[in-house]
Amino acid sequence: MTQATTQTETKAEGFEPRIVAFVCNWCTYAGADLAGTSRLQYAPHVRIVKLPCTGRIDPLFILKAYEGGADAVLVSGCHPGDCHYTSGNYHARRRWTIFRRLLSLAGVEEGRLFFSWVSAAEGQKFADLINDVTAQVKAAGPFKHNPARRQAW
Amino acid sequence: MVANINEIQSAAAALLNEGKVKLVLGYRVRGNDRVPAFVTQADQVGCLAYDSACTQNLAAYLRKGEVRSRMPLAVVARPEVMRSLMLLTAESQIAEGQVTVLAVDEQGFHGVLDLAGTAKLLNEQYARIAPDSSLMEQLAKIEAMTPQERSAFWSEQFEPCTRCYACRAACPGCFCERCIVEMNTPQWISTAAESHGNFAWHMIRAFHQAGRCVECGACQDACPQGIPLMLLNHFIAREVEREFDARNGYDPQAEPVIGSWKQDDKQEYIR
Amino acid sequence: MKTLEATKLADLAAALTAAGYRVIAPCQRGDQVHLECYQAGKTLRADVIPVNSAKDALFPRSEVIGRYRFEGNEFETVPVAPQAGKTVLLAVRPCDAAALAPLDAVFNWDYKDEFYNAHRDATTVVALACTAADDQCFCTSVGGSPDSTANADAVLRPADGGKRFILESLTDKGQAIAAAGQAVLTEGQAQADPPAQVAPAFDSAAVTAWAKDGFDSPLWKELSLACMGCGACAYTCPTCHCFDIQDEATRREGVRLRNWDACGFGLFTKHAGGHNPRHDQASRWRQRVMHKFAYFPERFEMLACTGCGRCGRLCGNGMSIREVCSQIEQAAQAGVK
Amino acid sequence: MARIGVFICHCGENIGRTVDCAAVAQESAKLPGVVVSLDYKYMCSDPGQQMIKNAIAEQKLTGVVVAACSPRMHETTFRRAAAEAGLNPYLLEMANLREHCSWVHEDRPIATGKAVDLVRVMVEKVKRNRALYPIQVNVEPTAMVVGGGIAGIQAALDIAAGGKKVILVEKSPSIGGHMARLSETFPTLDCSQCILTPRMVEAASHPNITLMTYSEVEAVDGFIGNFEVTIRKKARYVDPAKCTGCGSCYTKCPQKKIPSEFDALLGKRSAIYTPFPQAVPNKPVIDAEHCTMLTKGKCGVCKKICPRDAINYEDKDELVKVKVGAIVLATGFELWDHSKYGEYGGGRLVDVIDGFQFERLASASGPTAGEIRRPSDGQVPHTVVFIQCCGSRDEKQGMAYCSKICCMYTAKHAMLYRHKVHDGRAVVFYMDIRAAGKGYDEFTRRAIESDGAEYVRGRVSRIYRRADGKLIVRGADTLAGRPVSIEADLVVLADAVVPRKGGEKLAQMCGVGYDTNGFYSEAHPKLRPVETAAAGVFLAGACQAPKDIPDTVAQASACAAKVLGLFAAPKLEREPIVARVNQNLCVHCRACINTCPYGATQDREIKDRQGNVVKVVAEVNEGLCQGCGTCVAICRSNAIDLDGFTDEQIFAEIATLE
Repeated sequence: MTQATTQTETKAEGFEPRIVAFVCNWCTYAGADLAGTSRLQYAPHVRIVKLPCTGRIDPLFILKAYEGGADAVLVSGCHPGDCHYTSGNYHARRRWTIFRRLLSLAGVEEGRLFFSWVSAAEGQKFADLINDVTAQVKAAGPFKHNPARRQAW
Repeated sequence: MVANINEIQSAAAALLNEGKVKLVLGYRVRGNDRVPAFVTQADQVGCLAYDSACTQNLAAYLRKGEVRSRMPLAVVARPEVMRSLMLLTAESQIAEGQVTVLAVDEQGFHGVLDLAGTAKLLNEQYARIAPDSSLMEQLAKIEAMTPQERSAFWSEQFEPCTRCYACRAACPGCFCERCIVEMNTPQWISTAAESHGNFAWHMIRAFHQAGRCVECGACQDACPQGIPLMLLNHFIAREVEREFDARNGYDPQAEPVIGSWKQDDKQEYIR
Repeated sequence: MKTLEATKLADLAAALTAAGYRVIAPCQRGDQVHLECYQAGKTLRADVIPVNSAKDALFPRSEVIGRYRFEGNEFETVPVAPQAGKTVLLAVRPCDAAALAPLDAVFNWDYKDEFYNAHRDATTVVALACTAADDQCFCTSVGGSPDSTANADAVLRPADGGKRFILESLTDKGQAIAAAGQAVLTEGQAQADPPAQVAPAFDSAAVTAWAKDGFDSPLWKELSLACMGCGACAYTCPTCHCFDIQDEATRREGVRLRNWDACGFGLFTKHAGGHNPRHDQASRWRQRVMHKFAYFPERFEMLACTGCGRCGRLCGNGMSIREVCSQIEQAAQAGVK
Repeated sequence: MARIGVFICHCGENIGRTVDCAAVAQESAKLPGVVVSLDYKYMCSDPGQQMIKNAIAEQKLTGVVVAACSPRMHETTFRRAAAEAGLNPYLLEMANLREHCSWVHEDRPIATGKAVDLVRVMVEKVKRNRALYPIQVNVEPTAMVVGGGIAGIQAALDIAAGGKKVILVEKSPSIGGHMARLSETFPTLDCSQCILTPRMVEAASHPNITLMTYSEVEAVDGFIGNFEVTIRKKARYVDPAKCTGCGSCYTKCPQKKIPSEFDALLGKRSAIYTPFPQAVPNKPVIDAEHCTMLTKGKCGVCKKICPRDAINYEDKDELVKVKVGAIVLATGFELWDHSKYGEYGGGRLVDVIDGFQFERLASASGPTAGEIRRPSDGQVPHTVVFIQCCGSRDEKQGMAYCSKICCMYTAKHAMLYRHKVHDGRAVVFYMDIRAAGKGYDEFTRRAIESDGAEYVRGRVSRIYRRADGKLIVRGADTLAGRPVSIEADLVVLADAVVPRKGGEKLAQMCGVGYDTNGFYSEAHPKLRPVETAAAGVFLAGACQAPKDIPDTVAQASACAAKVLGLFAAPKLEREPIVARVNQNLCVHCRACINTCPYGATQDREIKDRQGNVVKVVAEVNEGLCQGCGTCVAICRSNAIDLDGFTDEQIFAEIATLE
């Protein structure tokens, strides 16, 4: 109990989560650009890996990010119907639907994997999303039970 | 042994005698084991056996060059193996004319079929194969655990994995020329038989079964270390059916489940 | 005579653990028995042949053999010493103990393997004489026996109809075990149970002789038809010792790993340019048999097979080296090349 | 060995204010493989670019990272600079320090730390970039224009004038679109048909233009320069080659009471008909839904009467495939359905009409021959209430946006009414008057000041019909601050401009995006207003957003300029971001072939020297591939990779974030 309390305290104070985001070039990356041009301030913990389309996102990317110790992974692309490549996001969605369930079964807890649609026009949504994800991960603390994490060699 | 084993043997002999196939892939008895039999001469059919202990999925041999070179061939196939043949047809690994089916189940032999006939039989007789109830119970238990407990559970299960890939070798669906785990530029999955590599391997192996696994159980049977792979396979098959209303290995023309889409696929988890 | 009640095998393991040993013992895992590190609460099973061999303790499936660090464009290596703690292989079968001879030989051949030897030196072998065998056992066909004490520092012999074990110490290391386990051992008399009957399966000399000229035999294709090319046999084999060197690194540091590898894999001999001298499963199975029954005897005057039968017992595709060797012997007798 | 140059831009104060650029340059210099790391006030300026070019030459750089603004802004600029210095442009990547860092974070140390991360990720990526070379594709120098309104006609005429072939596809029997239905046009009040019909005729007779009326686009395959379009030519039941347009058939057709779409349902037409007298082509079609010969097999009058035997009741829809190099979408708009407004009668009050209905009433060729007579009883209305913003600027029930043209046409309607009914009273309810445009404000002022339209600022809350037939319009005059109630004979609603129903389908066929309202999305709201996300597909007119005629014509001409630019060279250079199959690894499971939205992954037979098929694999047609990478992620053995976003590059990026 004492230990648990100490952990809560440390995570409240000094925990700076590492969040890896996989985003598509045409919608979410552009939405992030718009957040920038609109000077919307948001939490600085997310690092974006840009792909042409969410369809390009292999589940291996997500595993790799966890393996490297990401506290959370965020995946974001064009809204259904808006895919620059017409259907990449639909393909991606099917993959995610199964893969997230599999990860959940394997012990990746709720709040470590986020999915969203952010269009090029949704700068505010992007900023809100980043803030919300960051706040959730901060509240949850470091991803201690990450089953994919590389153990120290 | 099934009662009408003689009928399997004589059907196999007839196919070989008539030159319709060059090889019959079946099972034989070796002590307490059931092992594959590769029968090329009609006078060898006496070794062919079938009972419920014949769990190996012989459809896996259809990727092996030494076996493919003996096409057209016949396969002794229980319903799950027939489903594998449907998957292999849908994924353009085999075609009508290359494979003849000697259909069996626990009751016995049900005749010689081509792939189209096999599809018909499957959909008429075996449209619903009830999953193992103990599997469902175990899954329910795991799903009731906290994430931490699940994480610990799987790390305990994957721990003895030596990465011998017997699971992959036994699976008819694992027909890649080179498995993703063997790709090394870049090496997504560590080949060291340690926690993270084992986790990634088992996650990706299971995921690559999405929309494809026919739940024959061959991978788990083949695993020397007793890893409960069917828990993952059944889970994925259940989710695929629940989310996309798809059941694997019934339609030789099926579009891949992962690789097709519907506009109204559920997405309540995407904000 | 030191004896141990059959029910107290786990107590012995606990005592040895308390004495600072890493105890590798046959532990219940699900419905299988694995040779793995004993921990309090685990059930030990001396009545079942474990699915895996003991070699993991001496030649781990993955071992760090090198380290390095990055700093900008700078690179430095970090010396790595073998992590070899005091280990006891408790109640391993004579066929597992027998496997130490070929392993010792190959790891001290043209190069003395620092890592293997460190593990080996720190290891004490407490063999368990077999009083039962199954239809895959064939130690007697490859020069072993169910009660062999070869390479063992001590031996546990089932006695009085399996009620207890007799512990015989054969070396100083074995004495140390007896000393460390004193609290759970009893001084007394017991009648050793008769060893298992392992019927000979084939004549290994005939296999070796046939293999000398058998490289190009068409028989390999037929013998290996069922093999699907996994590593289950090699990884459960007590003598198979092939490995692969892999580097894994982050941007800050990296390790060089020695991971098990197996000749059954198609990629095992695949060249970077795409050519594969062992282009089919037949040539890979030939290698497996030849290595154990021809090349190894040629180099070390011993077979690299101890007849444990694991490969046949565990193969998901029905391959068995025991059966293959019998078929080779029959072919040899029939004069088939 | 990689030799990477890193160039940090201050973007004036834009980056420099929150990111310590010098510190980022210093940190970047320590990264493995980085041989030069510099910061500068404006990297995109000439001296900035020169700095990069010099470093490429002097340091023999193998890769460059420019850490500046978004790559969407200046990637092309810097890649061109790299190319000029002899470095393959695809060996340059940008780290987005402005939009993704300095503009969104205020804390200087934090922003600086993140900036270092962003640079490091790109350094690791660029080390693994390969030189790529533009893909050349043939261009079929024929354009297809979808929609035969003024936008489509203008685009087609301009492209044709440029010497290139055009196929103009129109779904109704005649080109002309909405403009043909208007009475007069603002702000000059010249007769709409008088200015439009010559254009229609010109389009029909131009040797470079093929008209395909009564036709719809069924499928679009292919890609820029090489579209293959399937067009459904609907059955006309009249052979246009034989028909002279004499009109005997529709004069004699017994089915005469079909509401005319052209007349906004106020007039009637026959079952065999041309929509309006000046239709182009002036050849009738049979409306299969209403023709008794086609529905019941009884009648056959038109066939008997036709002197040229042009009637063919057996006519069938025909699918025509055409190859075109570019597509102009000019599908126009329709009016929002005001029946959603229960307070305005919910569409049940016949004397509450929309703008098009008023246009037809005012048109000399309309059902009332230009006299303003209300639909219910044909009486001349003495009080007409015009309500602007009906469905526009209404997030709750209607559309959130301003429909742009309603202020102007309502002013025009009020004027036309006052010109025709001199003693009539025209009352206009408005929220604001938006009359930006040449001569527009003067026009609305004229309506108010010279033509006596009464403008009431405020919303109408309710319209109902009194027993005597009067429409009672209740609302508020927000300037006077009092409720108003007007007894009207006719109410004209300025319904919101909305895109054509079903336009999404065409957009999806073409790979064009559309917004939540259904308007087609341009590639960039400011700088690429006529292009779309789908290369080779352009937008003209109100399908993109509400527009008046001059704006529509301007955009249509802009489309023509784009199309002619595309057709100027026989080959087109495309971004080399395409997928590639490693044929040694491919096992031909066909997952990628099923997956590709463009049909770019195809079967490929590998043959030995004797011509025997050794194996079949997947292959990517780089002309068709758009580089989305969906096939790459679907491939279980990663036998496909995507140039520019290879597994190796992405792996390195993720690994760098550890």
